[in-house]
Amino acid sequence: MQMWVYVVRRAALVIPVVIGVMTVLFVLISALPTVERTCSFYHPSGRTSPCTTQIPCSTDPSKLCPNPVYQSAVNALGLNKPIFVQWAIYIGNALTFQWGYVAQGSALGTGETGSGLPSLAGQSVATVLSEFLPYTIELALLALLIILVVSIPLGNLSAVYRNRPIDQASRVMSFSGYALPAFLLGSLILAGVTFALGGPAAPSKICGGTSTVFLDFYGSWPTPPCTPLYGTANIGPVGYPAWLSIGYISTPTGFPTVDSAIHGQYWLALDTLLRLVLPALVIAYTTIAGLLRFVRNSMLEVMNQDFIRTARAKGLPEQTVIKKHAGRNSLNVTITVLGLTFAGFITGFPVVEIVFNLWGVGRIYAYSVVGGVNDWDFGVLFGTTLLFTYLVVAANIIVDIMYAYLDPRVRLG
Amino acid sequence: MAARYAQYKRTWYFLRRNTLAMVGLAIIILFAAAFVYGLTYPASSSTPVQYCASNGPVPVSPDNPCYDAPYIVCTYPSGTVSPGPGCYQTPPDNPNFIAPTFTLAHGLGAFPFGSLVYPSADLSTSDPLFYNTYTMLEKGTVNSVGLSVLIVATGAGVGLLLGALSGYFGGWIDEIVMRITDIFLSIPAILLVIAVIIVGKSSGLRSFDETLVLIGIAFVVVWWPFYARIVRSQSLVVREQRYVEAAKASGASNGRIIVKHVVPNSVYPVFVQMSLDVGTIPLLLAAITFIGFVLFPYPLIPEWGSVAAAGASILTAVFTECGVKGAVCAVPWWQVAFPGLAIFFFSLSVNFLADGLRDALDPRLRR
Amino acid sequence: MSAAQPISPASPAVDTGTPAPSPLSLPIEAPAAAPDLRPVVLDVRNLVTYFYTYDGVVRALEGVSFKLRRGETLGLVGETGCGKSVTMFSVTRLIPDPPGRVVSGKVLFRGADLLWGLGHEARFIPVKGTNRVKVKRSFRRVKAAQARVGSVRGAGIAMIFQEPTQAMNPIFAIHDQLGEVLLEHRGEEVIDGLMASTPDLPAVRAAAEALERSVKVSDEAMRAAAKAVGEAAHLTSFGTQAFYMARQARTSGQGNLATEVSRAASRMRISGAQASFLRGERELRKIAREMRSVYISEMRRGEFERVNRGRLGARRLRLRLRRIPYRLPGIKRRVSRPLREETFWRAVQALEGVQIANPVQVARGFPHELSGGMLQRVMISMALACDPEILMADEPTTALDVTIQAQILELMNELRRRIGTAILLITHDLAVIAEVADRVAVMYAGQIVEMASVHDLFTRPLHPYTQGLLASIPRVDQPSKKLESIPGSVPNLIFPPSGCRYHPRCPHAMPVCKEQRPPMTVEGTGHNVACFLYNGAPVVE
Amino acid sequence: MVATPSLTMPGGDGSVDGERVLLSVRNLRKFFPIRGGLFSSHIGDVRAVDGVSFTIHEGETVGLVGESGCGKTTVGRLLLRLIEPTSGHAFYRPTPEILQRIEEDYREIDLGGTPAPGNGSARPLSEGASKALRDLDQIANQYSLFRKRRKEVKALRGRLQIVFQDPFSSLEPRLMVRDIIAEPLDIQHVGTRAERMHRVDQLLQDVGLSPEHAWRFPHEFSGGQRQRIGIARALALRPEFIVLDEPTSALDVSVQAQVLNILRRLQQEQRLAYLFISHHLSVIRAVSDRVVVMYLGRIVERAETDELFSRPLHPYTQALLSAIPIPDPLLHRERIILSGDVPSPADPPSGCHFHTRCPAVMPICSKVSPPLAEVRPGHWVSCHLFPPTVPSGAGGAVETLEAGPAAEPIGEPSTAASTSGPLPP
Repeated sequence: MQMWVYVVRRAALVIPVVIGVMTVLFVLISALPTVERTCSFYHPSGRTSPCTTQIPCSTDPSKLCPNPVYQSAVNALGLNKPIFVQWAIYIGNALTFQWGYVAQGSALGTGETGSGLPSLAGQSVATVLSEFLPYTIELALLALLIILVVSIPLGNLSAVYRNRPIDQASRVMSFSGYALPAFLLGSLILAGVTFALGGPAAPSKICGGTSTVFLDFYGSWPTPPCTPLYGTANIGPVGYPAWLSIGYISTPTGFPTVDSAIHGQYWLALDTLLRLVLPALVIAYTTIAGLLRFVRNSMLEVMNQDFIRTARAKGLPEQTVIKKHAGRNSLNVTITVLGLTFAGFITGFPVVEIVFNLWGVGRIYAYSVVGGVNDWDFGVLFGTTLLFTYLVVAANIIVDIMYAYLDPRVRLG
Repeated sequence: MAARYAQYKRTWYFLRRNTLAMVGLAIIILFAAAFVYGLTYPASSSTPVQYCASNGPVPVSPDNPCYDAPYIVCTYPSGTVSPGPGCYQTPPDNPNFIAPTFTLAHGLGAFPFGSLVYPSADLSTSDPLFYNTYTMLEKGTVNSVGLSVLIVATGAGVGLLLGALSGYFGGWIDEIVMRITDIFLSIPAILLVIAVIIVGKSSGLRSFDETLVLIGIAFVVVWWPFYARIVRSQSLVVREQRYVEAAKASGASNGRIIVKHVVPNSVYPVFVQMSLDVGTIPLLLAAITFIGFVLFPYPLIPEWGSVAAAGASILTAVFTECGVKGAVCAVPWWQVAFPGLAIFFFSLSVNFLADGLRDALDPRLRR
Repeated sequence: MSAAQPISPASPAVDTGTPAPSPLSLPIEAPAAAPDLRPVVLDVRNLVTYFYTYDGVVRALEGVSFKLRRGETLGLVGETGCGKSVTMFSVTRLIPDPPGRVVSGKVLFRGADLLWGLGHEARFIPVKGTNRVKVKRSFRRVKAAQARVGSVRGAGIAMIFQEPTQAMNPIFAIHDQLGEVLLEHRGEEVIDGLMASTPDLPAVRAAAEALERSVKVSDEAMRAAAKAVGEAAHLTSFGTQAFYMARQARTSGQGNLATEVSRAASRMRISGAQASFLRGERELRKIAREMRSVYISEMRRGEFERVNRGRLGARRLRLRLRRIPYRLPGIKRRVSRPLREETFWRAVQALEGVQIANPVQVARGFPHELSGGMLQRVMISMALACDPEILMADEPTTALDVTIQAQILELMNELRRRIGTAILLITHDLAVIAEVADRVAVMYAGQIVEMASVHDLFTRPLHPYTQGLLASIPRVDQPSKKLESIPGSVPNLIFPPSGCRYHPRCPHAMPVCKEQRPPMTVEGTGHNVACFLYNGAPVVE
Repeated sequence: MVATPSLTMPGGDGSVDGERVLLSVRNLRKFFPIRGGLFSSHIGDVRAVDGVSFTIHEGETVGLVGESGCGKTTVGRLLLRLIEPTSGHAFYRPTPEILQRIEEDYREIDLGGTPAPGNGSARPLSEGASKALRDLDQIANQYSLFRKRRKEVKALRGRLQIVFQDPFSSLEPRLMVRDIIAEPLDIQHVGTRAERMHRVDQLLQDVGLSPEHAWRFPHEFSGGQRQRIGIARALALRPEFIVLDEPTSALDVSVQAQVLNILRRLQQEQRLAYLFISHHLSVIRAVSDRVVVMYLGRIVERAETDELFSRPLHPYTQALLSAIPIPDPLLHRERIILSGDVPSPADPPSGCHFHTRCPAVMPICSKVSPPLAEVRPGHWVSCHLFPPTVPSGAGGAVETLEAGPAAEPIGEPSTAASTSGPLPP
C-alpha cells in the first residue's frame, strides 16, 4: 500500500471520530436548561446577552417568551425543531467555528477574573480562543521538545542498565511524576525558585526596579517598568494583549515571542521564552512519567527479540546494536504511546497556566468554569473542549503517519 | 489446587523481591487502616459541620469561638492593616485561637488544634470551614480513596464487558466499540468530566451526595475506554488460541468462551491498570478544584484534592500579595503540604505496587 | 547428586556438579590410529552452562567437549532440550544472561580462550531452603567479556538461526542489514576500493557501448562487458551496477544504456567533503580493528590490557567528536552517499553469491516482503559475507518447507565445497545430518553420548539412545507400519537422573548406570561412546 | 484460474470395499477475501481451498499432505465448521443409494455445465442439470454438514473432533488437566460431575497417562504428554471422526512414535476415522491408508498409500518425495530440486498451479488446469502428462476427459475462451 493511500485513509478515519465527539458534546449541551443554552450559544446582537434579562423565561421554555431576542435564539438553535435537526445545526456550527459568544453573566463576561482581563462579554468564543491559542502552542512545543529529549534516551538507558542505579532513578522519577499533582509541583517549583533567588520580596534580577524576583517567573509578560514597549501606545491596531495596559503593537503571527522578535524586541522575546521554561518543565515532568515506563518496557521487549541476537552475532559493537537495531524499533512504541498520552498532556495546560499566571487557552477555560452556577460560561467551556479535541485528533494523525514512516510493515502493509 | 497455590507463591516471590512494591504495599495498608477508621466519623451531610477546637462536630454559629479564626488579616511594615488572603495574625478577641506556631505534633493532629485552617475551595464564600489536619486527613481518606476505588471498579466493569465483546466477536461490533473508545479517548479527561458535572449541576443536582454521584458518573464515562482497549487487545490474543478453538469444536457457545476463557485471561492487566488509576483520580479532582471549579457545595467536605488545591491557590495569592507590596507575612504552607503529601504518597504507593505487579506477572519483565 | 545441594563453582557441591575431575571432562579426539591432520579451529572443553531460574538450577550443559577441524562439518543432533543450541550460544556467549550463565569450561579459538575471566564475572549464592541459586553479576566484567567475545563474532564465528523471519530486523531494508556487516568487518577495504576508484570516462563510455551491444547477445556476454565497465571505472561494484542497469534496459527494452552508465560513472566523483568523511570512517574502522586485536590478545595472553584499551578509546573519542558535524541529518545523507551506494552494490554481489535470482529487488526489499527460504539465503549470505572460519547453523531448515529445505541444504553443500569453512550444524533431524555432515555428535540431556563419523553412526550406532533414535524415524523410502519409540520423555534438567542421564529410558539399563556417569570410551577409529555396555579405552588427549 | 476440476467421481475411490462412507467431501471451497486500496474494498480472494473432493470411510485414515499454505489445515477446520465454507458440500453418512444419486447429479451438472455457486453463469442451464441441482440441494439439506442448524451442529460436535498441532497453545494454561479434558463433557452436559471425573481418569489411562496427572497444570508436562492430553480431550465425547492437524510436527521423533502408536491403537479399539494432516510425507506413509496431496488449494494426486509412494505420478509429488532427506548416508539418489517458492494463494498461477515450478512443464499447462482424473485404478492425478486411460468401472474418468473443457465455465467464465485462446490477462 502506498504511503499516500495510508495517509488519506488515516485522515478519513478522523471524520467519524470528530462527528462523534461533537455528538457527545451535543448530548451534553441539549441536557442543559434552555436558557443556559440560549445565553451562550446564540448571540443576535453580538454585544448584549439575552440571558441577564430573560432568566424568568427559563422557568418554562415551552411558554412563548415575550423577549424577541430569546425567541430568535430559540429559532436560530432550532430548539423548537426535532432533536436531529438541532443536532445537524450544532454540527454545522461546530465545524464552522460558530462556538457561541462569551456570556455576560459569566466571570469572563463581567471581567471579574482578577487577572486584568477586560470584559469579553459578547465576543465570539472562536475569536477569543484564537487569540490565546498561540500562547498555549508555544508552551506545548517547548514541553514536547523537553519530553522527547529526556524520555527516549533515559528510557533506553534504564532498559539497558536494567535494575542498576540509573534505572532506579528513572523509576523514581516516573513515579513521582505520576503522583505529584501538577499544581503542587508548579507551586513548589515557583516557590523554590523564588526563595532561591532571595525570596518573594527581593528585587527583580532581570530588570530591577519595583518588580520582584517572583514576578520574573510569574505571568506571561514582564511587569510594565521592564517593558521596552512601555508607553509606545501609537503602534498598530489592538493585538498585543491589550489587558496588559502597556500600549499597543501589531501581532502578525500571534505568537508572543515571534512577534516580539519581529518588532526587534529581542529582550522581550527572550524574557517571554524564559517565562515558558518552568511551566514547560512542569508539564513535561508529568508526561514523561507516563512515557518513561513504556519506553523502558518496550525497549526491554525489543532487546529480547531474535534479531537483536542476530545483530550481536554479526559482530556489531554493542552501541550499534542498542542505538540502531533496538532503539529504532522501540521508537515506534514510544511515538504511539506519546500519541495516546497527548490528551492527558493537553489536560495539564489549564492548571499550569493558572499556576504560572500565563495567558493561554487553558487559562481562559479555567475562567469559564470558575465560581458557581451563575458564573459558568458554557460557550467558552464547550468551545475549548472542541478545540482541545481537535488538537488531540490532529496529534494522533501526525503520530500515525510518523509511525508508518518509521515502520515499513505498516507503510507497505 | 496445590499448583494454583504455587502460582500465587511465584507471583508473590517476584513481588517480594521488588523493594519499591513492598514499600508501596506498606503505605497502602496504612491508608486502608485510616480508611476503615475514618468510616467511624459522622457521615458527611449537607448541614454545615466544622471541626475546630475539638475533633468532634460543632455546629456553626456566629458565637462559636473560632468562627472568625481565619487568616484574613495582613500586617504590613507600615503598620496598616488590610485584608488579604494568606496572611494571618492572632485576633486578640479570640482566646481559643492558637497562633500557628507549627510543630509536628500539631500537624499530625495529636491534639485538638484549631488554627490549621483548611478553607473552603470556594474562596468567594466569606465564611470558610475549618478542619484541623488530622480531621482533614481522616475524612479526606474516606472520601478520596472511597470515591476513587468506586469509580475505577465501575469503569473497569464496563470496560471489561465491552472490551471482551468487541475483541472476541470482532467485525462490526469491534468497529463500533473501538470508534466509540476513540471518541472518548480524544476528549481530554478533565474537560469531559467537568462538562458532565456542570451539565448535571446546572440541571439542579447540587447537594453533596448528588455531586458525588455526578463525579462518579463523569469519571466512569471518561474511564471505561481505557479498560475496553486493554481487554480487547487481550481477548484478541485469546481468541486466536487453539484451546478456544478446541472449546468451539466441542460445541461451546460464545458466551461460555467469553466467560470461561476470555475474561479470566484479561483480569491481570486490568487489575494493574486499575491500581494505577486509583492513584490518578485524586490528582484529577485536585486539578479540577485548582482551576477554580467548585466541585463540592458549601460546606466543603474534605477531599484531599480540593483541599490541597484551595491551599495552593492561597499560596500563589500570598506570593503575589507579599511580592508586590513587599509585606512581611508568613506562608501558610501546611495548607498545601498535608493534603498534597497525602495525595502524593497514596498515588506513589499505588504506582509502586502496580508496577511491581506488572513486573511479577509479566515473565518478559521479570528480573 | 542430590538436587537440594546448591550448585555453584564457589561451593564444594560443584565438584559433583561440574565434572572437573570426572573422566567425562577429558576432551575427545580421534585415536592415533587415523589421525585427522586438519588443524583444529575450535576446541571446546567440558563446557558447563546452567540456567538459574525460579524453580531451580537447570543444568543445561554438563561438560560438553568437542573439536571442530578446518573444513569439516560437525553435526550436533539431539531432541529438544538436550542443549544443542545452548552449546552454540555458550560458545559465543549469546545465551540470555540472566537467567543463563556459562559456569565453566574452555573454548579455544585461534589460540584464544573465549571464556577467559569467567570465574570473576559472578558470584553464586544458594538460597536456603530452596534449590534456587542467586547470581550476583559484576556488570562491568560481564560487559568487558561480551566485548571480547564480540570481537570474534561475525568475522571469526558466524551464525545462522532457526527462524529467518524473526532473525531479521523488520524495519531495515535487506541491503542495510547486509551492508552493515560488510562495513563492520571489511570497512577499510571497501573504503579503500571506493577512494581508489578514478573512473576515466572515455574508457567507461567505450565499455558501456560494448555493454549496450552485448545486451542483445547473452547473459554471459553482458556479465563480461559489465566487468569491463567495472575495470574501466576501477570499481568492481560499478560493474555489478552496470550489469543490472543493462538487465533493466533489456527488460524495459528502451533507454540508451551507454549514456546512462557513463552518466552514473560521472556521478561517481567523490567531493572533498565526502573524501574527508570517508577518511574518517576508515579511521574508525581501523581503530575498531585494532580494538578487536587487543581483545583477542587479551584472551590469548589471559590478562587485561587496560593501557591499549584506553589509548584506542581516547583516539576513537577524539575522532567521534571531530566528526559530529557529519551526524547532522542533512549533511550526513549528502556526505555518505558514495559509501552507501558502494555498500548497496557490495550487498547485491553478496546476494548473487547465494544464488538469488533478482538480488537488486531483494536487496531493496524488507524482511516481511520475502519468503522464509529467501530470508534464510540472505541470512547465509550475511553470515558468509566476510568469510568466517566457523559457521554455526542452528536448525537452518527446520522452519522451512520440504522443497525449500532441499534447496537450502543443496546451497549449504555447494558453499561448503566452495569456501571450505568449518560448519557446526545443529539439528534434531538425523536425516539432514546424514545428508550434510561428516561427523556427528549425539547429545542427550546436556551431554554428548556418542560421537562418530556419519557412516559409522548410521551403520553401527552404539549408544542405546542413538539406536532408539534411529529406529524411531519413520522412513519415506520403506513402508513400516509399526514405529519404534523410546519410552518416557526427556528428563527435567533441574533434577537430572543420577549416573547416566539416559538410564531411566534405557532398555539395557544396569545397576551401575544409576550410580556413576559412564566415561567416554573409544570404540573404533573416531568413534567414541559414553555407555557402560562398552569397555573400550577411555578417551585420552 | 480454473477453479474446478471435474466434479464427477465415484464416491471415494472405487477400491474401497464395503466400508460405509462416513464423510463425502464434494467440491469444497474457501476463499478469504483480501481487502485493500483506499476504501479497503474487496480486491481479491485468497483461494485457500479451491474445489477439493475426497471421501472418508469409517475407521480409515486419510492422509492430507502438502506444503505450508496449500490449504490443508483449512480443510480440516472447514470440516469441523470452525470456519464456514464458501461453497461445496460435506455429506455426512450418506447411504449407498444416496451416494449413487449424488454421483448421477454431479455427472448431470458436469454435462450441463452449470455455474458453480458464486460464479456467473456461462451457459444456459440444461434441463437435466437444473433438475440435478434441485435434487442435490434437497440431499444437501438432509445430509450436508454445512446445512446443519445450530442445534444439530452442537449435537454433531461430539461426533467430529480435532487435535491441534501446537501442544502448547492448545491447552489453557490456567486450567488443570481434569478441567481441560472435562470441558467438552461440561459443554455437552454429559452425566454428573462425578461421572465426568471418572471418565477423565479413564481417558487419561486410554492415552497412557495416569489418573494423578489430572491434578496438574499443562506447563508441568512435556510436549508429548500435552499432545496426549489433547487427544484425551478430543476423545471425551466418543467421536467417530477426528481431524489430526499436524499432531506430531512439534514433537521429537522418539516421542512422535509414542503418539502415533496411541492414535493407531485407539483407532482399532474405537473404530475411529482420521483425517491426518501433515507436511511430513514419511509420517503420512507410516499412518495413513489413503493419501491426498494438495498444492495451492487443489488436489494434485490421490491414491492408496503404497500405490502413491511406490508409483508417484504427479511431478509435484515426485519432487516432494525426492526432496525428503533420508537418514542413510550410503543411499545417494538423484533428487529433484524445485526452483523458487510456493506462489501466493492470493494470485495463483494460471492453468495448472504447479506449472511455475514444474520440471516437466508444457505449453498447455499455463492455460488449462488439468482435471483430476483416474489414470490407474484408484489413482487420481491432476496433470496433463497423464491423460486418463483406464476405463474404470465408474466411467467418470472418460467423461471427465471430454468434460474437461466443458467444465471450464464452472471455474470461471473468462477461461472458457482461454482454453482455446491465448493466456487470460
